[in-house]
Amino acid sequence: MDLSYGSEYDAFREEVKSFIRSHKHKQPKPGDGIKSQAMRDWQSLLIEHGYHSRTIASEYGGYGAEPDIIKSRIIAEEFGAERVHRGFDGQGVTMLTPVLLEMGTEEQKRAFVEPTIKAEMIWCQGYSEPGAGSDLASLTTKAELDGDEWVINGQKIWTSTAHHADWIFCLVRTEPDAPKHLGISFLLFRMDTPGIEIRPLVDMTGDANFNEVFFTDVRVPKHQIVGQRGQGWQVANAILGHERGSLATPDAAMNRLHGVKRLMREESINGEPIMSNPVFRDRLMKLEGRVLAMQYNDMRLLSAKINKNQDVRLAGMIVKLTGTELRHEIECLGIDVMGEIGLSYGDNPHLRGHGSWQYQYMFYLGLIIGGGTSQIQKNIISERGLGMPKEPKIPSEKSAEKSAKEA
Amino acid sequence: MDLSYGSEYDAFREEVKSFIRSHKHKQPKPGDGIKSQAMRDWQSLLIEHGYHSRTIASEYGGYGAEPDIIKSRIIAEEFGAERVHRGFDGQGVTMLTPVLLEMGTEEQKRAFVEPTIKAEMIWCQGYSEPGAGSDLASLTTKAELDGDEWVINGQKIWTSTAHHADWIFCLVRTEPDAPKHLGISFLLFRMDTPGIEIRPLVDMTGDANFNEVFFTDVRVPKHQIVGQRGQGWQVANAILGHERGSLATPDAAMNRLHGVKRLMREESINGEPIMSNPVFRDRLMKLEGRVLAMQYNDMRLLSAKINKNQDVRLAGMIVKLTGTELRHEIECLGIDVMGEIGLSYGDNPHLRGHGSWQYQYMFYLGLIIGGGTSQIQKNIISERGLGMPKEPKIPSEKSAEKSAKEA
Amino acid sequence: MEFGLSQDQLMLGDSVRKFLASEVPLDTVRQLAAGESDDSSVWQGLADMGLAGLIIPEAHGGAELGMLDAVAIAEALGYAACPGPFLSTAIMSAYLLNAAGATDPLTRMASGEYRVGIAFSDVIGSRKGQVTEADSKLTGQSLFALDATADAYLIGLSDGRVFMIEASELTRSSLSTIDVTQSVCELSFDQSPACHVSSSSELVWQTIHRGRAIQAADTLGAAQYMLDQAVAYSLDRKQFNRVIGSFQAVKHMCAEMASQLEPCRAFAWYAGHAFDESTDEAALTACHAKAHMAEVGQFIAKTSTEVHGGMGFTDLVGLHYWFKRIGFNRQLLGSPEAVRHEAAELEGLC
Amino acid sequence: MEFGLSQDQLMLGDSVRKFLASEVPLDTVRQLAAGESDDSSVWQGLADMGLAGLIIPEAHGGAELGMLDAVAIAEALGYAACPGPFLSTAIMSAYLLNAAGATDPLTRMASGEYRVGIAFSDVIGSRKGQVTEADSKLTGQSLFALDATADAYLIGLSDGRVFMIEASELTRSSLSTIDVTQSVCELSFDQSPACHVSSSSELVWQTIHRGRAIQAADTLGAAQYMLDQAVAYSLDRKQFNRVIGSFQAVKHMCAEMASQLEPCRAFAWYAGHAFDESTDEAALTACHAKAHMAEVGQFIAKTSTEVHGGMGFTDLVGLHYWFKRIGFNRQLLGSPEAVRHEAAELEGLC
Repeated sequence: MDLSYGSEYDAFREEVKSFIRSHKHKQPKPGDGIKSQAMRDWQSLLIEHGYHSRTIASEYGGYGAEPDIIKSRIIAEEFGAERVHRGFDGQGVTMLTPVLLEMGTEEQKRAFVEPTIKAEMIWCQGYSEPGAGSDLASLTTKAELDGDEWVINGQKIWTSTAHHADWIFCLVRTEPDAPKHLGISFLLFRMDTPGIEIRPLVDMTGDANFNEVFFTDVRVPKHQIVGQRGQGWQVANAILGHERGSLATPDAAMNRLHGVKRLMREESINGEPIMSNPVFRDRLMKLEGRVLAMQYNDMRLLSAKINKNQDVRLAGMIVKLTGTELRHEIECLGIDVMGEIGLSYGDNPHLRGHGSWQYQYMFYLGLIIGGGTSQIQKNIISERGLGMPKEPKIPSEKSAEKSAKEA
Repeated sequence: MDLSYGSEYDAFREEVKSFIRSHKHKQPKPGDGIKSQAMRDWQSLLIEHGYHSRTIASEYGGYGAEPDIIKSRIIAEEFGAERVHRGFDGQGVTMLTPVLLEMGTEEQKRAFVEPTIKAEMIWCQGYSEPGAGSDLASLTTKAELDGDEWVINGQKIWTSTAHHADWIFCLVRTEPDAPKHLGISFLLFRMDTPGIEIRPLVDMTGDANFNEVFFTDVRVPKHQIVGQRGQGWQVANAILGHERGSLATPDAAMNRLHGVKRLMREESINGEPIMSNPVFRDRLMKLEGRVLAMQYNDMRLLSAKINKNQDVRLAGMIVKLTGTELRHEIECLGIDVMGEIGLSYGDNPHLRGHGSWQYQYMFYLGLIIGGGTSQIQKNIISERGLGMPKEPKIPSEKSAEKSAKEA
Repeated sequence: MEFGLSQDQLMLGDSVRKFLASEVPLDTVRQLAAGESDDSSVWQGLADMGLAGLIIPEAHGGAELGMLDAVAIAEALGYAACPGPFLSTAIMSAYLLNAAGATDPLTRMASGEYRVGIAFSDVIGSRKGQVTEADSKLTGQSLFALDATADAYLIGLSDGRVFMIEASELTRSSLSTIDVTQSVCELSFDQSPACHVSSSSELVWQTIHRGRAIQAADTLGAAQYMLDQAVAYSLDRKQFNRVIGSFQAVKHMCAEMASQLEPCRAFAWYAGHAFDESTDEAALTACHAKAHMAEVGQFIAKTSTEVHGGMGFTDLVGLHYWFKRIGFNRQLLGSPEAVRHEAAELEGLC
Repeated sequence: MEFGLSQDQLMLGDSVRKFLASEVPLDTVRQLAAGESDDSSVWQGLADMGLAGLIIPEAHGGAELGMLDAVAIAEALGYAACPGPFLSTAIMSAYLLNAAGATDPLTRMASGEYRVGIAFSDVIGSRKGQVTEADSKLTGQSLFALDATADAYLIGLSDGRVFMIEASELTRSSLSTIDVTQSVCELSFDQSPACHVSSSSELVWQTIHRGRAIQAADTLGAAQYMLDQAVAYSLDRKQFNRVIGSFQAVKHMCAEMASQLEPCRAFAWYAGHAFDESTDEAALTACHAKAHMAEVGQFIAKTSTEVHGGMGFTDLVGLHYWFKRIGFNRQLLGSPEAVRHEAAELEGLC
């Protein structure tokens, strides 16, 4: 057990600190949108110093460093400690770029990676459909080849930032007769292509964090495909792995737990601070124990990235399920300790923490559901983590009909 | 809403009270076994006054009264209030007698009912097998007809009171080629028949509350069957309904909860009674709310027996699941409030309540499992209570082989 | 012996449910949420059915019914997430005013034209500066008063006295909460003339406990709606070539909801009945019913949303209005922890 | 940066696991349960492997290893439900005696021939008459002392002083608990001559917190055993023509167990490490680890038993010895509620 990063990294940490000190006045301000010049300038500055897109080759616009998990961690720690903007992190950066680098053509890499990481080209993701959520492979949005163009018809849902996006990376069914996982392709196209309609999707928080996107005879050049026809499922799954881990970090959970502690110290009822209520304090301590377990689990996961002999498959697999549920319960405690004030929302002047408690309570319920519901997570943990059998296959209606016809 | 039983029952209640006052000195003492003369005398006395086997026809040894749920309830209330022995209640009385009266031949009724209810003939139940628990219909103990006798081979498990029993009512497979629910028969035979071996089954409480029973070429007269060959499943299911409700009565749960309250008042730590600990008190109150819900639910169930228009299907279906889990948690609180003293067991002189807390904590875990595990209960509630689909059928290996052969 | 709702009560509940199904659809709630309307026309409709005067004596134009009737109605209102001041005007204020002999406003309350809100925070647990009284003039602030558009308010002081004050005599600002169907506001008084109604601490608590029993029933109805919707959605929605309601995980989620919820029905009924019979344990039962239903409701609100998957998170099916109503009932008039503490006090355990 | 067990620690854990698998089978526990043997031969075997002297300095014949090593071993001991005074003699007494400079008994303790039990109930929370001291003579009773067959005991007084007393100088009676693998007893003193060891309240609490970290690791191991058994049983047992492990309900029960348990592994490691590094939060971490693991352990003990169906309830598979070991660890050296309260105190929250 050695929790230090080693003296060779001390110099690097100093370098990061020094950068932050001298440059943090240039970071985007709260109001600056993802398309503002301030955001783009900051993004370029970060890449230039190796604090963003650090390991992406310089020929594609990145910094071109060797992967070093500890350096990445140090960057995250220092930016986090100083609450300095980490740079633009949209789905184009986190999800599309890795896949392009792995499976894109040289032409695609050159065309898309640099503008994407520099926040000059904003992407949205077109995966989920109203009828294909947990069962993503059942998607029905279809693309038919008509000469040199794909003609796309169908609907996507849960498309965040669709209204800001310049481009979309999108799963569509191109081989209707193939088995369902093998009939999907991965297309890239502009969001201003005729035939695309965006409808904001208001959720329980009252915000439109997501959109529905409708495609009617949307025509897309044939070559804007990543991988081969029918390979879209593998391409998408390579990216999905990237998404799930980041939904519930234990450090954020601990920050929120400290927020509950502050609330309990500051709020009083009948002149007594809530912290003096042993029932709430016991709930707080229970949650703290659970957050600590997740924090040490997270250190173990980090360690396994550096020390290749450590097996953390199960430890990684449970993070999304456990982390989102835990976070939901922390937000719940924050509400409960406030009593009726905990109900405040919107423009209520008695809001604590800008209304974040109720908002996060709902938003984390959304995260429990999104990115693989808790039920899907439990399937994965039991099957891939514990070696238990898959759900027995129920014959699809189509194949049932087919075999009925053949019989 | 009318919670009184009506004035016409006041006289009946007085009658019961008066019986108890004048006869309770005759009840069996704690040491008296189920085969003691004291037990048999008490049993006969109860039947004679209509406080046991009340609605069983007098020609079969019962009291011969019309069914009256309120009178039954009054009897239960008064005996319960005075903590007077309710009479022998073995599986022969509660499970076999109703089925004999419904499905037995006249000869069987005359032969078995009277000695059974008078505790002169003790029964045990032979249903479960090591390979057939939740899936009872998969039982493999077989009975083959050899002349005028069934020849039984196989094994039963969870057979309580097997070592005291004179007779067994037993499910055996008599039609090996029939579909599994249709190949079972319901046999009655003496426990001293050659070829029967009883092995006590020690459980986690340390007691042998159950037994394993092994059959090797046990020969049983052909006519000792209830119902027709292959009808055993229906016969057994008629009885199973009787068993499940009685596992978790809310009144018993409330008694135990009051026991926890006494413990919390009497036990102290560092000179402070446990009751002054707000965390335990909150848990106590939470459980009390849940017990109250079950008590009022129980009143609703009673009411529906009297008032035929009330629909309580779901309210009845959830009792076993909810009641056993609740009871397990009450016992757990009893242990927790005692700290280390809560660990006491066996001959430990610091036992509280004769060690009942740990014992019941384990025993109720057994009941959560027994009589239909919580998983089976949830299947039933969702399917029969909420109208959700049954688990899709997985072809049995046998039939899979069969269709493979046919193909 | 008959435990349950009478034929009349069943019919009353049914007629309210039918009215709400046709007259208070989800769109009503959405309009409220969008600030495009208030709850006045819904309330007038309910008043026309006799709900505003439900427990008001016939002599004052009411139906003179009891708390069990009110419970049956509250369940129906919760099931529809129906807006309006049933809890504050029709139950709490009507009960208190009548019991205190301040019967003047009752007739107008029964007709639905006059709404009397409830500001009892100082009694239940005060946050900051309490309301003070001198010469029948109130000064201070009252937070989270029930009904943001009432014509008058009953103000509960920390010593248990109750004053009534016209809305015109105070400064009022509406407070946004998660639940748009139940309005609350902040009241400010500055030497505001008020009318003494009662000095009985017992009476104000009796009023609060009645309110809690009604909240329990309201949450029961809202939770039943969410369970019904979860089952229906699971039988409609397909994934992996099956309706999701055929997956054991989803079935068991629904079974767990039903197992927790079903006994609450009898509990809520008894809580209402206990007031009608003035049984000793009426207050205790109301505390337990409120706290227990809050916990069960929270579980069902979350679980039903999960069964709905992403749809449950969106506004498309509107499920979240019920989620929030359950959350609102949980915190108002005493959180579960606070109410359980009161229950323990009522039992003499602390 | 490396978070986890070192190569040496992994090998140590493995060798203990192998030893236990071959030398301490379930039969050993059954014999203990039947009163047919005591834990002395098992303990000698563990001592021969160096476990009795694990944290004792080399100068006194020990291995001079740390708390993280001890955690790795405790996990293995819990996994096997292994009897013996590892917690009391090898960890708590060895640590306290060495830290207090009372090093005389250490060599004999390291060899396994001398066992020093722990009687700290008066420190953690006294039940009745506390032990009093006058002129180095003890009078009173100590309940639930760890190790019913120790050669001597460390007695913690409510003021934090610690005395050591030979078993021959006191009256001892063994106390039955649910867990046959960890023995406890009641000690009675009547002017019994004892030896002053320490007056440092800080030291006695440091000892208790170390014990708690070890208990957490022990429960981790026991719970891991129960999870492993549940998965294995579910893949073997058939009902309705399927292994029960193919039912989603059973799969999800196992997934929930794994989800709660897996992070506890890193937690237990860190709890050991925090003592080795003497970090400020070592005591707090130990409290949290003990309380959290007690809750997770209880969930797994129940759920694994349920997955086993009736078999889990019987003695046939012996699963209940682990169920009870987890229950024992929950209550001894502070219940979860008590330990969480201490954690809040350590953080200055109350």
